Amino acid sequence: MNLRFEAVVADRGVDVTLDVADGETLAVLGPNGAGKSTLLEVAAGLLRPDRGRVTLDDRELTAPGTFVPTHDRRIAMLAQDPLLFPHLTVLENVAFGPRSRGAGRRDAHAAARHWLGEVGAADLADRRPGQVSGGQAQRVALARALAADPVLLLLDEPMAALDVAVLPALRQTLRRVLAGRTVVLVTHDVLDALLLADRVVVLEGGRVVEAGPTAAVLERPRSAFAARIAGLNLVSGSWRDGAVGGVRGIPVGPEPASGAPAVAVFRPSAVSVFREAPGGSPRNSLPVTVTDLEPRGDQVRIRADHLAADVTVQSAAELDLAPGTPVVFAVKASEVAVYGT
Amino acid sequence: MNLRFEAVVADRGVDVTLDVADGETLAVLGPNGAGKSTLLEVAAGLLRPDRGRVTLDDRELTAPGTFVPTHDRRIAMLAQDPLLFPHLTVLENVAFGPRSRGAGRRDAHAAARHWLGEVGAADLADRRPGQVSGGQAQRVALARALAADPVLLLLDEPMAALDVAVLPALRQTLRRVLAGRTVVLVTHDVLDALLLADRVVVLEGGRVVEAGPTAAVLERPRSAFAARIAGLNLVSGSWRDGAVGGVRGIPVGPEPASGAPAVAVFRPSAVSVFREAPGGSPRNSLPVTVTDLEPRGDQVRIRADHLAADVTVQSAAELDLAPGTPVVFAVKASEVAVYGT
Amino acid sequence: MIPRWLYAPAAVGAAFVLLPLVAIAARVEWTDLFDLVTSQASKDALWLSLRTSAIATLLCLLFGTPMAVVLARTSFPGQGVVRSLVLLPLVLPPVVGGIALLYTFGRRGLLGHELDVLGLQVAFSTTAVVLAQTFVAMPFLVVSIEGALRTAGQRYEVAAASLGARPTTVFRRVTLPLVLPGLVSGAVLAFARSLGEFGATITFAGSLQGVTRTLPLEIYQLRETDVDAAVALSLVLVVVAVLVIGLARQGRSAA
Amino acid sequence: MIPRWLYAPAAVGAAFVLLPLVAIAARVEWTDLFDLVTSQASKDALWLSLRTSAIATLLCLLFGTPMAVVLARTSFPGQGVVRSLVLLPLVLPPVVGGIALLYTFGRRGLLGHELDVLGLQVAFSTTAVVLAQTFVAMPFLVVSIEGALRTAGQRYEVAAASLGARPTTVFRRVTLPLVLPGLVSGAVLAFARSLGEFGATITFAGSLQGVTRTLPLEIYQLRETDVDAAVALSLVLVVVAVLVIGLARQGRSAA
Amino acid sequence: SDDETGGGTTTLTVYAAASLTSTFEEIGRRFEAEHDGVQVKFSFGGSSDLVAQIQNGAPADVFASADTANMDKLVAAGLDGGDPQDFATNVLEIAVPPGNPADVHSFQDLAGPDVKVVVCAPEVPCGAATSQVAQRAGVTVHPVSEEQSVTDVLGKVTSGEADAGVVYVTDVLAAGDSVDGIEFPESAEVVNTYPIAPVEGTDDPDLAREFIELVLGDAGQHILQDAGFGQP
Ligand SMILES: Nc1ncnc2c1ncn2[C@@H]1O[C@H](COP(=O)(O)OP(=O)(O)OP(=O)(O)O)[C@@H](O)[C@H]1O
Ligand SMILES: Nc1ncnc2c1ncn2[C@@H]1O[C@H](COP(=O)(O)OP(=O)(O)OP(=O)(O)O)[C@@H](O)[C@H]1O
Ligand SMILES: [Mg+2]
Ligand SMILES: [Mg+2]
Repeated sequence: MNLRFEAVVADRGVDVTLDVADGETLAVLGPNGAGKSTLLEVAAGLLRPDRGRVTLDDRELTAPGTFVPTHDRRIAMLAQDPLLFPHLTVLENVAFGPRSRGAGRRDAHAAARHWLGEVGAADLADRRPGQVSGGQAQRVALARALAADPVLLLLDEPMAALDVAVLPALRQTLRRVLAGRTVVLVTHDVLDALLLADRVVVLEGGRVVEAGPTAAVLERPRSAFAARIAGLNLVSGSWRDGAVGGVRGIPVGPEPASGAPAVAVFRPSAVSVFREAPGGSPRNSLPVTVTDLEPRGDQVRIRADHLAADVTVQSAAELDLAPGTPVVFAVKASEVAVYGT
Repeated sequence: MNLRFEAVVADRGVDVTLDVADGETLAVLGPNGAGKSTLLEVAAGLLRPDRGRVTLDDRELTAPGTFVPTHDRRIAMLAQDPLLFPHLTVLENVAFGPRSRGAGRRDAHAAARHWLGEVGAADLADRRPGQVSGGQAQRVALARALAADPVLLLLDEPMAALDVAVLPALRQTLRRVLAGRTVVLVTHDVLDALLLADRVVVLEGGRVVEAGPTAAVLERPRSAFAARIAGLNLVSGSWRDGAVGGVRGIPVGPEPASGAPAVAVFRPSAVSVFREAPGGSPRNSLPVTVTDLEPRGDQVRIRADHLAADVTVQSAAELDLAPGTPVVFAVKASEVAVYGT
Repeated sequence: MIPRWLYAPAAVGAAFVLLPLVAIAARVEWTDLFDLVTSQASKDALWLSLRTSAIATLLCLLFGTPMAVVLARTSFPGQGVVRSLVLLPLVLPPVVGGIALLYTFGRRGLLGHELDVLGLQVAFSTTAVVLAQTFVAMPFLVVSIEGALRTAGQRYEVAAASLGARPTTVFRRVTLPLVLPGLVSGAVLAFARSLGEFGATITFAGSLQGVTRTLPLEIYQLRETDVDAAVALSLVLVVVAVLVIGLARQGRSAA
Repeated sequence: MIPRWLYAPAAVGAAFVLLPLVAIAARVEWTDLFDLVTSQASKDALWLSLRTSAIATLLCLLFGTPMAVVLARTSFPGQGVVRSLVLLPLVLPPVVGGIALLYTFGRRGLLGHELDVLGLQVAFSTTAVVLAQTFVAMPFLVVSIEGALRTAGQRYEVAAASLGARPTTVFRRVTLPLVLPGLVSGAVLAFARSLGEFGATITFAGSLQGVTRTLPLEIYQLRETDVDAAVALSLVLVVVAVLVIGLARQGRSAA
Repeated sequence: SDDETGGGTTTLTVYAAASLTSTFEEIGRRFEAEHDGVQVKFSFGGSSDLVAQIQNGAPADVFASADTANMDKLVAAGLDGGDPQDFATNVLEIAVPPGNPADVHSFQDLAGPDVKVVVCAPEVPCGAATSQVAQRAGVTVHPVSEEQSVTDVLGKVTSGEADAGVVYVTDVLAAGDSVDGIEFPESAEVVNTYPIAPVEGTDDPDLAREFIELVLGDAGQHILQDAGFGQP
């Protein structure tokens, strides 16, 4: 199913146009309040946009004069709140979708058990929703959405409350079940986007600020948000004298015209960190102030202003860094990729 | 404030004893359903344990014959559900704690504005809870808990729904406000534990399976869960002939007695991955099946059974890996640390 | 968890409601009660009351639940007016309600001719008792269920719809079970109100033993000759009501 | 979102409740109505009804809300029995309720002596009207609010307590605002029931113009001589009730 | 209308004023004893209510009214199935709680400032009679309540709430020990008359007539007089 989406919700400041190809998984990224949930609500027919059109293949779902009700859209939605029906057991909750689509009790329960197993919640089948933990409830809700066998699946941060121990297994399940399905996945986790999504859309302030194949967006982020989640550094400005905003780099693709807007992108691991500016060799030297330190395994990511550098734990210790410490980020121009925007 | 905690909740299979020193932040880690939220509920006086005792300094909060009501404990709790009061504005929600403790309207509002600013939600002050996004609501709830100025702060996955763009700023805020406070922080995010917590407790199946200073637990994890979130590989078994469960390694600290239980721990980056077992050199060779691939920046983490290996994207591409591919993990014995347990 | 001082007004309120019941019970000649209760007239009246109240409650559920759903879940112009009007039997003195029913279903009423053609004589029959009870009890049910629907919100219904459940399925498998507590208390209220109904019944249905003389009418009649007996018989009503309310609560908490 | 077929029974139900009102309205001589309504007796009765019903509603709120909270938020042995008993005035025929009040607050009642000592003479006074109305209206309020409290759950109250709010603060700033819809509909029900109260009033308080003769009593009295006038006057009651219900809904949705 | 209930019994439905409840029930039992397979069912109530019900199609065979005004309404509506006949009279009496706490001995005493008197409202028959008596006696009574029915007046007196109430002599008798009656001479000037008539459209006019005959006959009159009713 091919989703064409176009909607304006004025009072939430949302104005989004996007397409999802048949069988494609689209990840929607963006900061809190960007309009991600609103987008899903419009697609699911829970919210009538002020203007807009939602089309699934040739079927108009939302259009001027047309509004297909939610239950007829064959769109399943899993929102941030699991909303398990409190009067049904976990098993009956998951069997709800199949039963609603006409399956017999026995078949529906079999399907429900299958999906509960897939999300690692088989042992909860006979509990009431009030008797499971927050993460367990979210897993059950995921099973319930999957069991409904929709043609378009809308997932709103499905894994935010799940523990890391089940995440890989669940991601695998999702990969398998999302393959060949048309899916819109709202997520804060760049790993989900990388592993599950074919394409990525980044929303900011209710508008699409970036869109493209996952790898391309994360490797060539143009928006600060995308750069942030991709773990890449991004400096935007205009291209002048071989530099963007004072950062020298190598243009990728056609060289931007002088004065044209461009972004410079470089990996945190390409950044060297000094307490004082190093002399001599031809580097970009960016004086910054440390704002945050994030251990990452045997590395530490040093965030400073809007940039990041990855150094070893030993180096970090030797540099005696703490938030507020002034440092110099140095990066070789050959490590900096420049894109026209 | 020094928290001493000891509780049995039989019908949830929870039996936990732990201490939090004055001014210390304790991170509680563990899989879904491990009993983390239950622990917080008992501490907050929302649940009477079947047996147990909760003491804050010398004040018995929960004990046989004693049960101090929640509001008198000076314990603030932020649960997974933000539960903003729907009839109050965001500002009034945050001002609720100060006002309840007797502050005047003006002071309470000033405090509320301050904390809203700290969590980056100042512009939401006049909205109703129904008009903010999921992540925004959680941020406001965090501000509300902080504004209540408790002597013990209980946080249950406070940042699960927050976007990555605000996380570093918020972590910094938390670091600042948690410093000197007594805090129990339930989290799924090992970064939170690393950055915010002095000590870590790992729960599994309702019991404490590991406890200790954060760095120690994450560097020397004894439980599978801790190892998993620390990103380290862990093989447990008995120590025999210089190997634990078939993995040779170097004992750290006193060498375990032969046949005594021990764990072997090694970093994923120390693992080399082959399609076929390499001949000759003295390595541990572990035949495994790939279960998952997780890109991490310019690396890919390959999960196979319960182990993980980090390789470059190029190597992963050359190896042509996919879930289900049989591979061999090889790791030099000198890279494997062995601890008696 | 509740403020301690709340117990004081609660106790005063409870005493205010319970003392009169105690006062009644204290006056009853318990020895006479047995004869009274087992008299044919009392048994007829009790049985008639139970039957008609049960049917009236059923009618209220059948027609009142949809009304509550329409009021709570849709919006149409004039909805506020309709809601107020539907609640009117609450405020109408029951005797006037009885007159209104006569004006509608009586021989000379609005629908009298139509009913006559169909060979239906509604007034002064057991049917009239049921109609009178339904009329006065309906608002109780509607108010209870509408309140429950509003408090429950639509989030679960939305979730069900997104799983592909059509409105009827959502209604049956999500809405109704969710508001079951409201439904039960609405039904209990409606049953209780039907059981106690007097004014509309006597006006619209008359008071004929075994046909239209329900327990309250029997009590009223007894009061003409023997106040103490009337009071004693009303204790029977009280016991029946307590049993019904108790059973409903039980059933509800078991569900 | 609601099943289409639900509209059919809803419409039948609405018609059943509305037709009798139409039938009444159709019979009223509108020209006479004005004279009738502006007669001193009617104005006295209306004014008395409004005053007493308002006070009764207030008393219900003051004592009924705490009862509802105690029933919904605590558990004690015999709670089920207390709940059933508190609901009894619903099912007690109002006349018996009036007798019970006489047995309690009357000169020779349970508390008669105590009240006498205090110099309080309840019977035949406006106070008696208010007590009778409070007695019959109380269960409506308690049921509505208890239902709302149960549906709302305790999660927000727990959150408030963990922010350091003592039970009184929680009650005032969280519980009450959360159940405001239930509170308003309970108050509307109680007011409506008070406004329509007849049997207990006449039995307990008597009927004297300006003192105890409320609108329903005036209507009943008028009915002896002129049924049409009585029906016309009851329309006034209906209009007042609609206004009150309408205003309450408005105020509630504005809040 | 005749109801066929069970084993071929015939039902006679009698609508009678509430004040006739116990006497008519006794007469009914006697009638059933005399007529095999006949069951008498009563509907008691205020006379004006009963007329309104009959006008709206209530299935009455016989109507016994507590005053002539309501019987006239039935006749005016053309629903009488035969001429109404007077079968009893009733006069007013003062009812006081046992022991007569307010020391009431005459109708004039009712005007005393400390006496709590309840009467019927002028709109109902007993109230109309009371105000006529008061007028003739030249006494202005300030009642604490004007009740809707005799039963309500009696209720206030039996409960001790009122010091005195003006009701019918039959009501005082029926109330037994719970009230004392005080006769007063002015009552003779306002005598209330009870008429009875078959109802138009009855399925069994003969049975209706036979019932009326029983009421008018010696047996019926005896029962009525035992209860304090006078002879018309
Ligand atoms: N019911 C509502 N009424 C008015 N405004 C709303 C409502 N719900 C959300 N908003 C606002 O609309 C904007 C978009 O919200 P939305 O819920 O779509 O964000 P989101 O991208 O899903 O955020 P999050 O990551 O926090 O869930 C936000 O500014 C939010 O405050
Ligand atoms: N109200 C309840 N009644 C009975 N059992 C419950 C209840 N709530 C939770 N449980 C069970 O108790 C155990 C511990 O639950 P708890 O909520 O403490 O887990 P958790 O560690 O917080 O998990 P999560 O990470 O998913 O939030 C689980 O097995 C859960 O299913
Ligand atoms: Mg959202
Ligand atoms: Mg939890």
